[in-house]
Amino acid sequence: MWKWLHPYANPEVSYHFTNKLLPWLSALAAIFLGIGVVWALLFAPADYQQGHSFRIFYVHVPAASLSMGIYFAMAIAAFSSLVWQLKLADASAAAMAPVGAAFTAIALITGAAWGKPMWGTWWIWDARLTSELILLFLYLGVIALHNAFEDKNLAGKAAGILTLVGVINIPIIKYSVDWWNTLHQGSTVSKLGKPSMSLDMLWPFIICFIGFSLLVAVIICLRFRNEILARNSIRPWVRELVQKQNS
Amino acid sequence: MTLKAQSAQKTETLAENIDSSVVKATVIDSTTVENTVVDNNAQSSQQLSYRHAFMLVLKRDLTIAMRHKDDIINPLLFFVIVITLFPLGIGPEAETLSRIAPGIIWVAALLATLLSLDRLFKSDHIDGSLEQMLLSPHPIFVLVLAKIFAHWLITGLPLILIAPLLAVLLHLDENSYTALFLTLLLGTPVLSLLGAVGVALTVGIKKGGVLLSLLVLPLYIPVLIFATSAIDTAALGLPYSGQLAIIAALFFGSLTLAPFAVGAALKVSTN
Amino acid sequence: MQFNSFSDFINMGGYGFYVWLSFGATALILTFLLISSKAGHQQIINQIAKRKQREDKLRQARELRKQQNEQQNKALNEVTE
Amino acid sequence: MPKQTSTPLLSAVKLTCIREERLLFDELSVEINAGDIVQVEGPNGSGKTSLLRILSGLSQPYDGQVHYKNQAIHHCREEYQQNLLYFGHLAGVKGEMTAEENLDFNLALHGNKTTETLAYLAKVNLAGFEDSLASHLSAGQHRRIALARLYQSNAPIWILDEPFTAIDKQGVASLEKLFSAHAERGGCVILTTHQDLISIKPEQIKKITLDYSYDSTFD
Repeated sequence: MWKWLHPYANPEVSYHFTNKLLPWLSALAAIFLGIGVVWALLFAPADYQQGHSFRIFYVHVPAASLSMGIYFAMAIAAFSSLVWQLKLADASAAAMAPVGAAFTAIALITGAAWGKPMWGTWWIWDARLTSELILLFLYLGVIALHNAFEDKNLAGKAAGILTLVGVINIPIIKYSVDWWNTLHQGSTVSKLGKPSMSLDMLWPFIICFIGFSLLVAVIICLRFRNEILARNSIRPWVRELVQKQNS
Repeated sequence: MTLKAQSAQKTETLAENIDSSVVKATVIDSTTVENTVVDNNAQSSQQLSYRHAFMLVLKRDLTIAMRHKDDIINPLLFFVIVITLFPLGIGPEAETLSRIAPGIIWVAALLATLLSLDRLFKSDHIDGSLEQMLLSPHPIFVLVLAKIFAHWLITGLPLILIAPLLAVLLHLDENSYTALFLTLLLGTPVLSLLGAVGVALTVGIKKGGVLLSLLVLPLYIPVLIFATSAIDTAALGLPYSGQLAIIAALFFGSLTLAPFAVGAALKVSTN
Repeated sequence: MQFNSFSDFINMGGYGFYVWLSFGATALILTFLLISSKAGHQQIINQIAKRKQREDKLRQARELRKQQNEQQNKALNEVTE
Repeated sequence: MPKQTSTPLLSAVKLTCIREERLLFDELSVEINAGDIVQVEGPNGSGKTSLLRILSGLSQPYDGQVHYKNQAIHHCREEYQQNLLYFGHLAGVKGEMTAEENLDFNLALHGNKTTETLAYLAKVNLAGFEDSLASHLSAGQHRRIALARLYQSNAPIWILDEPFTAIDKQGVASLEKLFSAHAERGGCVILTTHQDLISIKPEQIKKITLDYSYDSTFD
């Protein structure tokens, strides 16, 4: 049943496959992001309540959902690496962690920048921002654990276990923070929310979202490629490749 | 997988060395003896049930802790000192203190547990007894559970016992004492269980202490939120069974899942 | 087009600072990530190349030592004969 | 149980081990039968300890498998570990417990009887030290406490990493005697040592030589 997967489980094949995929992905990402950002900044209508500050939404929401999505993807990779001993899944999980952390940071920064004009303060212990902050800690934990081991294989396994523990905890943390937030909400705060969007807001949003997702794919591919090389540095094919590159 | 194909072509002297040393079946008269040895052994080991193994490790860990009393006292002292620092930093007004008391007690409990976690596997890892435990014929989760239970008895239980005293210092609302006791009773085992996963992951790392807090503290957040809210709710005279039920759920969830994660992590760390 | 002039566009109806901060920070972080990931490739290749050189040197040294040993042995044998 | 002389007790199948991006051994295959005494040889850092740890199941090889009676050990972990005694670099002796308590725990943990603990301690020259805390004893005495388990163990597979370190001459001799007896009973001993085995005849000893003559590449 898993036989068809076999060629892709070969590091050399995946390396070259990733190399071939990269230009196409990059081009697509550039096109979508270009259109999306220009549309979001120039052509999308201003929100009737939030005015032009609403344009932050086109970055904040994709970043926030991608930061969550990348963690789940990482958990799936960690699971397959631990259960089926797929060494490449390990490499892909290692490639994803910094990307996820970066998007979490973006979600936090844009969230704060959006919050300032809306709430009058840079930081508010809003449920979504708080869970995003905790998610950042989880990411940083995985990355730190990864760096703490010298052996990349062991590092991958340890980080994988932590990722799985984290992924079980994320829904619990999210729920508890939401609950905590409603409990402690003193003054009425206008939440960062999705007002019912009109179509001319929805379209640029979708395109931005696709653009960011493609960019994530591009960066993960770039890092995945590096991880494969680093983990297979003693293989003859890597040695040949290095010689070719350096001559 | 690919390694075989590639390296097979390039097998070198080492492989030849090994081939020459491959030990082929030498028929020995005593093979029958060997079989009986194995059978006997299998039977004698079976007699040691899960419960025996659990009690064995628990007794050992408690014995060690009793002969090393600083390990029990130091985290407790830390807990007390941290809590006395807060009134000094914030001011002695009873109202403010009683407002923040649940949070302070629980945060201090988290930190005290974190401080004591290191001992859970570290010394066993350094002197090699952890390897022996992993190689024993018992399922790892039984041994791990015994160790975590011992850790809770040594650190969590004293914390629960001393907490009311500190609650007095912080002017905790009188209605909240039962809630404080119950949340600590249900919550501190969760701290030990989740913490064990973090320690198991970092036990092989030289400077794992700081890393441990980064790994473990985010996982403690739900316990902190529900425990403090239960105490707050109790102060208002409202029922807090909902929060307690959630902490209980967290306890049972981590009780069933954490030992397996710890086992897997220990295998990685001792690799 | 939602804006009448370029300065309007920069101003974003008074929210310019926040909007440009968000987009700027995002662009900065993502560019940094992209460039560092791309540069990582060459870095790793260089590392591997360096290691290979080191290993080659080690191997040569070992062979040299082997040859010297053999010559010494020969010399010794001749002397004893 | 049918008599299966052809089944090796323990076999390594195409083991590959990579540590710190160095290839220690590649496609190593060994069969170890009942009655064998196997000595793993090689210079420092050649992967002797790694090999023993992989055989015991503590470490996972980069590639390849270890089989116990033709069954991969991760499929029969509990059965394998019932039949295994591993003795590593570290003695696994707790300083807070007495010699007797240490040995008792070690025996009980592996499902052995603990009735004759004192006798075994006497056999490793520790009579009179039963009640001393292990932290008051020397490194050599720690190792002897751990090795005392060998006298009780009825596990057929013994994997011993440098068992003679910090053991005096007399101790070494009696350990060697123990190994021969164990092999004759139908067990097997896999060990590393820097000393030569004296009282065991060379023809009885199978040797595995690890030599990192080629370092980190496959070519």
